Amino acid sequence: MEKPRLIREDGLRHDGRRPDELRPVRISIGVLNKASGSALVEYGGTKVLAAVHGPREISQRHILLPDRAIIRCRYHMLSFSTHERKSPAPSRREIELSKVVRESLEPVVISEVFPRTAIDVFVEVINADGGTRTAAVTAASLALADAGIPMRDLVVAIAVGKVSGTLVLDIDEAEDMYGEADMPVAVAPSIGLITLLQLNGVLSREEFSEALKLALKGASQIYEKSREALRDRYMKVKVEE
Amino acid sequence: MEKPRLIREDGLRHDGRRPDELRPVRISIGVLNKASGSALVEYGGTKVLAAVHGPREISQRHILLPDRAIIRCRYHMLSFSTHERKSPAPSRREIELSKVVRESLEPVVISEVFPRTAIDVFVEVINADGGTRTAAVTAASLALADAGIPMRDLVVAIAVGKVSGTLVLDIDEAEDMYGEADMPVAVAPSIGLITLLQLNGVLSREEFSEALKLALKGASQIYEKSREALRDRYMKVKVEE
Amino acid sequence: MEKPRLIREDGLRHDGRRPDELRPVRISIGVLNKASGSALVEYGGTKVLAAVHGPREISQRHILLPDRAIIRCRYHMLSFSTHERKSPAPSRREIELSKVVRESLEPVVISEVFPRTAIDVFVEVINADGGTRTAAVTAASLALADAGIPMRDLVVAIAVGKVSGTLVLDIDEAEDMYGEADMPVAVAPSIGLITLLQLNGVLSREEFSEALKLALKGASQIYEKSREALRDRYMKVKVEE
Amino acid sequence: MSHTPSPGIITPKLKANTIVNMIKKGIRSSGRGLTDYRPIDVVVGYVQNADGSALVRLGNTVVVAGVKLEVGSPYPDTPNEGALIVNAEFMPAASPTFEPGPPDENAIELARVIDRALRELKAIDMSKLAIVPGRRVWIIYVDIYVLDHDGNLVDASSIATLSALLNTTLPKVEVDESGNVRVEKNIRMSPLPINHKVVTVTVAKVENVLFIDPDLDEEGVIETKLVIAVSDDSRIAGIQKSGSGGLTEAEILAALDIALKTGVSLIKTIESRVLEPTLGLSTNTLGQ
Amino acid sequence: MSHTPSPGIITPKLKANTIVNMIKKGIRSSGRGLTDYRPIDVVVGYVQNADGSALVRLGNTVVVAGVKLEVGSPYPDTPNEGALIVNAEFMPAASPTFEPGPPDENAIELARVIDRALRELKAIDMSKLAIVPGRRVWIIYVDIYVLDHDGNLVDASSIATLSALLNTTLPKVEVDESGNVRVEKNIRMSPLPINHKVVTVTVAKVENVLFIDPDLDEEGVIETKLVIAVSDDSRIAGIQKSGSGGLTEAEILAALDIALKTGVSLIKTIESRVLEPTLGLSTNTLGQ
Amino acid sequence: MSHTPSPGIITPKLKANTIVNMIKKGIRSSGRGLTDYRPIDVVVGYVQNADGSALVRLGNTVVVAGVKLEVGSPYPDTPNEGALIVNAEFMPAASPTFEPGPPDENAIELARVIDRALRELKAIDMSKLAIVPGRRVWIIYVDIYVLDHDGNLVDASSIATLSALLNTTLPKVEVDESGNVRVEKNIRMSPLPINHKVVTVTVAKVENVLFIDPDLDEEGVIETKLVIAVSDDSRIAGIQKSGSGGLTEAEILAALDIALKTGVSLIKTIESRVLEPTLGLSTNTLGQ
Repeated sequence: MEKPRLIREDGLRHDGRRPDELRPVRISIGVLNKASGSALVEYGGTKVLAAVHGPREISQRHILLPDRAIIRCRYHMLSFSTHERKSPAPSRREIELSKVVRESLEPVVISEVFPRTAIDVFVEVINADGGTRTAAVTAASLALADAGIPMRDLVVAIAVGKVSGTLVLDIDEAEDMYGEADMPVAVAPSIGLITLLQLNGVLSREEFSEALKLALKGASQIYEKSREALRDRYMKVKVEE
Repeated sequence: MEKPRLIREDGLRHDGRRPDELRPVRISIGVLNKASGSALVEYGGTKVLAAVHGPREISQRHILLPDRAIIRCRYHMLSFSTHERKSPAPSRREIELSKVVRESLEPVVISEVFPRTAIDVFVEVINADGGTRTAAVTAASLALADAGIPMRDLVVAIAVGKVSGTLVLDIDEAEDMYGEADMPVAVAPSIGLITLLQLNGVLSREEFSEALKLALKGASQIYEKSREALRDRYMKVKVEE
Repeated sequence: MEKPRLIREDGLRHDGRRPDELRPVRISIGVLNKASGSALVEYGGTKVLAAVHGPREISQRHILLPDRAIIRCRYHMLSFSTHERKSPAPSRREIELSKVVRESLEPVVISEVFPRTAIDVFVEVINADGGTRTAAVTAASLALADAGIPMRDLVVAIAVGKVSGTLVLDIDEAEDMYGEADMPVAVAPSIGLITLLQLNGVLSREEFSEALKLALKGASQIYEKSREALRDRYMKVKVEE
Repeated sequence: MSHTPSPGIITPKLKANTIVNMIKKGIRSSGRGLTDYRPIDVVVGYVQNADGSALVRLGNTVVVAGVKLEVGSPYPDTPNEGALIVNAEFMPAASPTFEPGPPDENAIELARVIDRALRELKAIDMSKLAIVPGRRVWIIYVDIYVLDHDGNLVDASSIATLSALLNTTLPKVEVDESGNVRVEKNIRMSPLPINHKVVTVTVAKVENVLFIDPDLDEEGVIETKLVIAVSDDSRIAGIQKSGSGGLTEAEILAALDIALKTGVSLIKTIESRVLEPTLGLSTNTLGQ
Repeated sequence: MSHTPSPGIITPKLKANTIVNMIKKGIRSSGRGLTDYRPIDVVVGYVQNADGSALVRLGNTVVVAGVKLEVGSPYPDTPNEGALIVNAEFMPAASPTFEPGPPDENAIELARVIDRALRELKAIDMSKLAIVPGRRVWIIYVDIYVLDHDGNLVDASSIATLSALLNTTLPKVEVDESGNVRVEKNIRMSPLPINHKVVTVTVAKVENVLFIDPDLDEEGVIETKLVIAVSDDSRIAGIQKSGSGGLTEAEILAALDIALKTGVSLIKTIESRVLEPTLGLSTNTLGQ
Repeated sequence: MSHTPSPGIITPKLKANTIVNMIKKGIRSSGRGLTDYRPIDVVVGYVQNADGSALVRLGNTVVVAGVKLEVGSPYPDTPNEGALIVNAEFMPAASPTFEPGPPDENAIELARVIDRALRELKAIDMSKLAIVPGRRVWIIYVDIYVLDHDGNLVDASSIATLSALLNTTLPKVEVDESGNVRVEKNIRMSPLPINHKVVTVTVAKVENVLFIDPDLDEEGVIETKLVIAVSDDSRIAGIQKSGSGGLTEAEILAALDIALKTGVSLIKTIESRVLEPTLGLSTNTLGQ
C-alpha cells in the first residue's frame, strides 16, 4: 500500500470522510446456527465475526472458578484477511488482543450467575482494514447478548487516530499505517465505564483528552446502531415465533 | 530417481513383473518381545513393522469409550526410510495415514469385548519403496491377531496403479512417482468388506472397476500368505510350549 | 573469541591461575523473596541463580510418587548469558543438563519425608564463562538447604579440564572451547559419593584418575566456602530474628 | 496418533432410529431425496483482501475459502511451475465440539483430499504461473475455514474452493533487470488459468442405503462415507473412504455412479453462481 | 485463548480489607503515599556477556534486562534502519504461580507495551544502526527476565529496559569489500544512540482511589490498572488498560496527570543511577 | 523440566530381591557373569534407502541405526569439514511405557553421549567430507531407533551406530562450474573415512557390586550406572554418570577398568560382524 495524502486540502480524509465521521457500520446478529450467539460487524472494509459458546462445562476443570463463570476469548485472523498472508500460528499480537478483548468484556458480563462454567468468545477477523479489535469488541458484546448472557451494558468500541496532525475517528488501515497514533477505546456507555484503552503512538496531554472525547462520541453512535440491531433481531425472532 | 521406462516393449514392467504380479511378500509374526503383538511385512523393498500394545488402560481417560475399546494408531516413517531424509516432526501425510490405517482396522476389531481400554497400533516404516500404507495395514492386522485381539477377519491391503496407461498391481516407488494413478485398497476378504479405498490420480469409470478387481485379486494372494504365516506362528508356539 | 595461549611459559594459565587454582568463588544465599530457598553462585565470570519451590502439591498428579517427593529440575540459560544470543526454546543441551543436575541432587535429598509432593529446582544461568553446570549444582544444593529441605550432605561441583596437555581445575570458557577435555564432577564430600561425572573429551586411564583427584580437591574448597556461606546466612537470620 | 473418535453431540437414540428408518424409505428431512443436495448459496469476492474468495452455504453449513497469491521459489523438480498449498481449519465458532488449535486429522484429511483432486487433475495450469522461470513463481495458498458445521464439510469446502479459484485474478507483476519481482495488487491482469473444474461428492452409507450430502444429524448415524472427486469431463479425480465402516464392491460402484452424475451437474451450478451477477445475496451477512 | 485468571495466591479476606481501607485513607505499607514508588536499585553492567544490561530491584521485585546486538537483515520497509525485538519471560523462580514454558499472555503484553513505547517515540535512533545500508543492520534484542515477583512487573521491567539500553555500547565492526561484516565484541565504539528516554508508570485503581506502583498484595485487591508510558519531554508515549475492570473518563485523566508527573522524575532518577558510579551496590548479589 | 521418573513396569519385590542376591553372588539369569554381554547380532545394510545401516540385537533389545548423507553448508567455525548430527528415538513399539512424541530426556541424553564420543575422538575424518570447501559439505545424520527395550539401550545404540557408520559409503558427487552439487546415490565411491572406532560400555551398580549390560529387570534394581566410551586404542572417549545414585571414587576407577577391557574386545567383535559376510542371519526379520 502506498502512502495516500491522509488529510486533503478541503480538510477531509483520504476517503472523503470528515475527521469525526465513522465509516459505514453494518451489524448482523445471529448469523451462525451452531453457536449459542453470534454477530457479524463491519466498519467499512473491516469485517469481523464473533461467536459465543456457553455457558458450558469444559474438560480443563482446573481453570474454572467456584463463584463465577470464566470468560475465554480468542481473537484470530483468517490467513487471507490481511494484505500479506497471515501465517496460521498464533501471533504475539493475536495473543495480546485476545487478552485485551476479553478484559473489555469482563466488566459487563454478569458472570456470577453461572459458577463453574466457561463462556467462550471466538472472534474471527474475515477482512482487516483497520479497527479489527474495536469491531471485535462490538461483535463479541452483541454475540454475548445474542447468546442470552446477562450483561450490565453493551460494550462498543471505536478507534481514534492522529493523522497528519489531525485527530480523526475510526481510522482505516492506511490511516493506521501512515498516521502518528492509534487509540482504540471500548466503552459501556450506560454505566460510564471505559473497558479498553490503548494508545499506540505519542500524544500530548491535551491531544489525549480531545481524542478520548472524540472516541466516546463515535462510540455512542455505534451503541445506537447496536441496540437497533438487537431490537430488530428480537422482534424478528418474535415474529417468527 | 530418474524416470525408468515403466512398461517395456514385451509388456512387462520396469522390474520385469507382469502387470498383475505382486512383488515378493515376506511376513514375520511375533518379532518383538515387549509388544503384545507384532509383525514385520515386506512387499519387495518396502519393509514395515507393526506393534500392538493393549488392550490397556491409558492416562488420557477422557478419550476412552464406555461400550468398546478405542483403537489408537500411529503411522510413522523412520527418517532414513525414504530417499530424502524425512524430518522427525509428524508430517501431514503421516497424520492422514494414521487415520486411514486406523479406519481400515475398525470394521474388523471386535472392540466391544474390552470397554474403557485402548488398543494401540504403532506402524514403523523401515524402508519405503511404494505401498507403505498397504503393507502397514497388513502388518497391523497381523500384529492385532498376534496380540490375541478378537477379530471378524484379517484385513489385507494392496495398491493398484496406472502406469503408462496400463493398470498394474502392487506399484513400487518408481511406478508411483512417474505413474498416473495410485489406488490403495484394503479388504477383509471373508466378510466381503473394503475398509480402505483411496484414489490418488484420475481414472475413468471403466478403469476404476477394472482396477478394483485387480486389487481384490492381489489382496486374496496376500490374504493366503497372511493366514499361512499365522498358522506357522501358532504351530511354532504350540511346539515350543 | 580468539584462541588464547592456554598454558604460558611460566606454567600458569591464560588468566594467570595455577593449574590447580579455582577462580574466585562468591556465594549468596537467600537472595530471592518469593522462592522457598535460593542461592546465587559465581565461579569467576560464571553467575548462576538457583531457586527452590516446595515441597508442594502440583497439578500434574500422575507424576507424583506415593513414598517420596519427586525432584523437578530445570537448567535454563538467559538469552544474553552467552556470547551468541541463545534462542529461548529449550536446547537439547539444556534438556540433558536438567537431567544431569537433578540426578546429582537425588542422592542427598531425603525425599521420603514428603511423599506425594514435588520439590522444584530452577537454575538460571545469568552469565556463562565455563562451568555453568557445576556452579548450578552448587547453587541448587544451597538453595535446597536454604529452603529447609532435609539433606544427607551438601553437593558441590567443579570441572577439571585438560588444556595443552595439562590437567587444570575449574576451566573457564576459553579453556573449555580450546582445550582437549572437560570433566565436571559433583560430590557429596561427607558421605563420599560422586553424584555427577561427565567426561567430554579423551583421556588415558592415568590422566583420568589424576583428573578425578584434582576435581575432588577443588570440590573440597567449594564445600568449605558453601558451609561458611550457610553458617553466615543462618547466623544473620538468627540475628535478624 | 489417530484414535477412535468419541461421538460428538450424540443424536438421541429415538431420533437416530427415525432418521435411519426414513432414509431406508428414501425420505429425508425437508423432503429431499437420497441424491439431492441441500440449497447452495455462493458469494464470491466475499473477502476484499484475498486474491479470490467465496462464502458458501450448503444448508446450514457455512464455509469461507480464500486464495492468496505470493511470489516464491518453485519446487526443485518443477522449476517452471507455480505451486499449490491447501489448508483447512475447523473454527471453534462452527461447533461446540471444535477446539481452537492447529488443524486436527479431519481438517488435514479434508485439505489433502481437495488438494490431491486439484493436483492430479492439473485443474490449475501451473505452467502459466512462472514469473521468472526457474526462480520466482506464484505460490497459490488456498485456505478453507469452516464457520458453521451442519454436516458434509468436504463437499461444502470443495465447492468453496472451486468458487474461490474461479474468482481469483492474477495481479500485475514487474520484473526488473536483476530479477526482482514487484507486485501491484491493485491492477488485476487475468483470471487464474483453470484447465479443469472439480468438486467432491460425498456418498454416505447406512444399512446398505447410499445417499449424498449428509447433514450433521445424518452424519451421527452413518457407518462410513466415500468422498469422490468428479471432474467437469466426468472422470474420477480422487477417492477417499472415510469413517470407521466398510463397503462392498457393489456399493462402491453404485456410489461412483451417483457421484459422477451429481458432480457434473454440481459443477454447472457453481459455474453459473460464480459467473452470473449475485442476485439477492448480501455480502453483509454470512450469505443468508 | 485468553481466560479469566484464577486468583494466584489469594490474599486473605481480612488482609485484603485492611489494604483497601488503608489505601482509601491514603496510607500504604511501609508508610509510603499513593504516588510514591518503592525504593529503586539499579545495577548496570550486571551481565558481562550482554552488550548492555541492568538488574533492577523495585521493592522486592527483581528484574534483569539484557541487550544483545546481532548483525542481521533489515526489514524490507526500513532498509536503512536497525530493528528492535523485545521479549519478556516470567521465570518460575520469581513466584510459585509461574510455570516454566514459553511466555504467557501477561509476559507477551508486557513486552509489547514496552516495545511499542520505545518504537513509537523513536527512542532509539534506528537510522544510525545500518552497517551496510539496505543489507546488514544491527538487530537489538532486549530480553527481560522477572526473577522475583512482588508486584508491578511492568514498571520494573521498563526501568530495567531503559537502564540496559543506556548501558549498551556498539562494538567495532569491519566490512570487507564483498560486504561481509566482522564484529569485534572486545572493542566498544560508542553508546547506543538514544533520542528519547521513556518509562511506564502503572496507575492502579481500587474503589475509585488511584495509586501507583502496587506491590503483590495490592495487586490482589485492585480492579484494574492503566499502564502509561511517559517520555522525557512529558508526552504520553503509550497506554494500556490492563485487568478485568474499567475506569471512568475522569479517572483516566487523573491517572494521566499522576503518570506524567511521576514519570518525568523517575527518568531523572534512572539517569543518575545509570551514569553515576554505583555506590554501595554489589554485583555479587541480586542488587540487595 | 526433568523430574524423578516413576518406576516403569515395577519388578515385583521378590523377583527384585532374587536378582540382587544373585548379582551379589556373581550370577545372572541365563548364567552369564558380571562382565559378560548378552549375545550380539548385527545385520548391516538392513535399510536399503539409508547410506549405511545396522540392525542390532543385544539379547532381546533391538535397535536400528541408519546413516543419511546430505549435502549442506558447513558450520562457520569449521568451513572445510563435514558435520555430524545424532538423534535417537525410543519407539512406542519397544515398550508399553514409551509414549509417541519428540525424544524425551533419556533419548536426548543417549544421542548426545554417543555424539560426543564420536566427536571428541574425531572418529570420523571430517576433513575429508568437504565437497566445495567453505560452501558445501557432507552432513552425516545418524538416526537411532530403539525397537525393543530389554535394557542397556545405550550400549546397543552405540554398537548399532558404529556398525552403521562402518557400513556407510559415500555416493558419487559432481560439482559444476557454478558450484552446484549433483549427487548420484546409485554410484558408491568409498567408505566413510573412519579414524577411530568407539563403543560405550555401561557399568551398573547395585549394593557396591559392578556389572555390565544390565537387562530390563536388572535396570529395575540398579542404583546408578556409568556409561563409558572406549576407543579402539584403549582410551576413555567420554563418560556419563546416569541415574539417581552415586558412586565412590574406588567404584568409578573399578568401573573404568572393566569398561576398557570389555570395550576393546567388543569393538573387535563388531568389526568382524560388519566386515565378514553375514552368516545365518536373515534381513527378513528383526535379526532373530
